[in-house]
Amino acid sequence: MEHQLIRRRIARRAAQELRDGDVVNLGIGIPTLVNNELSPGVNIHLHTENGMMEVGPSPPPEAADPQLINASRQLISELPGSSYFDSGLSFAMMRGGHLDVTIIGALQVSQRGDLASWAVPGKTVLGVGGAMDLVVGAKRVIVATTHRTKEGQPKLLPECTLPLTARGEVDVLVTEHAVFRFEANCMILTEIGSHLSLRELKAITPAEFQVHPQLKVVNRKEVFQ
Amino acid sequence: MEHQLIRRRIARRAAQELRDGDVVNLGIGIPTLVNNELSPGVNIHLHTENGMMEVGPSPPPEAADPQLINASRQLISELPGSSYFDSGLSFAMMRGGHLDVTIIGALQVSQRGDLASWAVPGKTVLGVGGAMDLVVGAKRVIVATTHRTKEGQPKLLPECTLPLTARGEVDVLVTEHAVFRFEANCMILTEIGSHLSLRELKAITPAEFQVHPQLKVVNRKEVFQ
Amino acid sequence: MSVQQMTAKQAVSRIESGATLMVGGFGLSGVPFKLVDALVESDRRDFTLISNNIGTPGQGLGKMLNTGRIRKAIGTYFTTNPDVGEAYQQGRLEVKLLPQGTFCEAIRAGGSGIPAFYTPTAAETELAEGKEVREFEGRPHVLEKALKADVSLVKAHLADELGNLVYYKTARNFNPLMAMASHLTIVEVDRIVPAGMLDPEAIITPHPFVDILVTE
Amino acid sequence: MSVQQMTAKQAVSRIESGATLMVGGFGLSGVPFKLVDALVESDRRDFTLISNNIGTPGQGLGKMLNTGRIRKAIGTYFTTNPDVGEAYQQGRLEVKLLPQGTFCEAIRAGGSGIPAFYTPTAAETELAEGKEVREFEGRPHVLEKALKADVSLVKAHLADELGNLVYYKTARNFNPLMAMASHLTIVEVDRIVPAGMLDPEAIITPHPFVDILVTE
Repeated sequence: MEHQLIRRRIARRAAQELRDGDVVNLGIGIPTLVNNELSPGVNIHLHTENGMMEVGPSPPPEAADPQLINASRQLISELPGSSYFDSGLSFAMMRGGHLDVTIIGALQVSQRGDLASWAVPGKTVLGVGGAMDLVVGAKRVIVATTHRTKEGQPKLLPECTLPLTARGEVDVLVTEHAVFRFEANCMILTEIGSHLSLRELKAITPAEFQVHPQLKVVNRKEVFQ
Repeated sequence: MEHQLIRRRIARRAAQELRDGDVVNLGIGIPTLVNNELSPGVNIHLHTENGMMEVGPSPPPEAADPQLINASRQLISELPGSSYFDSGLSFAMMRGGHLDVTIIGALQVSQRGDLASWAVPGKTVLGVGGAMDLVVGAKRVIVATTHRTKEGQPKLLPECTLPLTARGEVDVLVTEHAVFRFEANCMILTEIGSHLSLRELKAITPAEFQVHPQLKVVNRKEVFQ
Repeated sequence: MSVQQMTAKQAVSRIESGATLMVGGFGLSGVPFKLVDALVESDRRDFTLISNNIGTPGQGLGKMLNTGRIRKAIGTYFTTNPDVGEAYQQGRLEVKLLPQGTFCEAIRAGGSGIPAFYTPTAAETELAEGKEVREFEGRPHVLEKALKADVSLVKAHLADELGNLVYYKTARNFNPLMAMASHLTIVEVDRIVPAGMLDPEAIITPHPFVDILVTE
Repeated sequence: MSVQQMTAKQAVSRIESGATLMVGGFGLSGVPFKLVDALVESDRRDFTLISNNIGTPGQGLGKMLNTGRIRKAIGTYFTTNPDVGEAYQQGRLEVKLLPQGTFCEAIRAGGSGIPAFYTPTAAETELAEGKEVREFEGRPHVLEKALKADVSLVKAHLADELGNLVYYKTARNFNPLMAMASHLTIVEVDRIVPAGMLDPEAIITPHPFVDILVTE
């Protein structure tokens, strides 16, 4: 499926933002794919906000333990060096700035780095979870999202129209078409896929952004694959 | 020594306030003696604010461990069911109302139940420790103190003149001469030693107190011994 | 006070209708199912529930919802049970949503004698509406009040006879926090062991937080 | 970031003069003596020290006091070392006293992204002078600010290679809190074991709080 491939490409590009040894929390959606797309030589420490460090991969069915899950309620496993803690310490770790990176999905991102990721339009909003704490607390916030919604609506906007998760906290934004960085609430294009022109990118990006003087043009097949 | 005997008598009377199963923190001074004066059938759970429940007795010298101490920096031991925790949880336990009783010493107690216990007159005050949290947090605050200072100055006063530990938190006050209870910030004499008259007690007690209609007169030799 | 041991049925009989309840668990991990079932079988109702989520349809706290016991729910993520949305839409259920870190911290505060604290989380968002905001270090922070309850229903793995608790993997989650934050803490455990059998260094909830142990 | 292993001398070379330091320990239990000694042997000075007490004369932090390294001390109980009183009287040492529970909570807050909180402790006493007071549940509460540091010197018992920590009996005290609350956390341990050797349920400080391990 083209859609699945795009999601994987976004995850792989987001994974390239990670450094060896980073303590990382991966949000629901595309971010959960990041762990399978790590660059060679990059080992990360996975945190799950329901109270565990060193999250291991999904176990084989015979070893699955329904009490051992990640924040997406997926079955996980222990690794050497895993630790368990209560949700209070887990969020203290997040809010206190002890996570190096969170990779999180988005409904909308504004040009000043605001994130809207929890309240779906037209639905009663009955869930916020841990996203607000993650985004406020992690040292680096990487948003990994498709450039537009499934319906083709833009997600990168001058202002978010959906309820905010946090204001001005996004550091890096990775889509299937481009990579943006935020500095002093300015959105800067640092990387663009060779499959589209800057003009084409601007046409699908209502957010106003600057173009980095060393803009990288990358072959989507190579880098985003 | 008469002084030591008085301290032990006060500790024994304070111990009679404890109920089987109480979770108790014993302050420095006379309160530390309480654990040796428990009534038969009364087993208490001892908390020390430097992070341990079920504090055991001083170990024999060959088993002493300098890392295992109570808040008075005395060597202690483990019991079955002992647990260790950090100082944060220890004070959360205190301030959050999870201790049944604290027995604490006093420099002064006022007739409305204020306690002054940390700032010694004429000295630079460089230590407060955990007393304020104990007195604010414990469900019952029992003060165990000599009726007057070594120099014969009264300790039970209309108002404390020394810096306060907490205002209006004392529930029971035990001295070598009497027992007082505090209700709605009123000081009530409930027990008096048979070795002195009410008039004699009032003469050494500047604090104004009511006399309980069922005032108990107890033989100091029997009850306070 | 020393802990008491009793059946789930006896334990939940201590809970009154109209009580504020904390119930541990994240998803279906670390939920005290026996206590919840016993409560569903009782005639108690009209609860204010403090729990991260409300189970899934017909499972765990979902049963309490479906039998109309919950008047108000305070939590972070009710999306996993569509029955919650339905009850909310029909006006059968009041919902108060908190960010999960604020939810945890408010419960810890409730158990720790801290009535209120400031957090950067949710500042300048909808969830801060109507709340006091104050700047610290140049950043807006929201004043959040402690959460306390009449009764906590907690799931632990092992208890010793004194009531000291250890938990099991990610089933720990909110349970140790909730064990601190109510007047009556009822703990469902897999097994009770003699005092001295748990490693004193590994006890997560010391017994002064615990009132009742239930195994059955 | 992954933890680094180095000697005490190398570790303290990361500390700059004028830094704010947290140092664990209650009395002489749980003090990172090797780190303190290495710091005394260095040329660093002018520290703001956050520690419950300042050792005893010539022992532990007492050495730092006697060699004139401490400019200001924030803690709860300096009475056990008469040298502190002398330094204070002579104007060589600034002292800020906090109730011990407030001290703990402020450090935990500092490590947890909570800039300030309200506590009933010290309300209507001298130690609340100059602080904001506010009523909650009809009782006055004091607004207390978080404590944070540039560097924490922590004593743990065992670490695994990842930096996960367990402590030893009452030597735990303030150490896990301080491990959370600074930019650089240096931990003196008795021994480093391979990853997987510590019980995941019994790890007190997970490795994201830890930067440097020192054994020597």
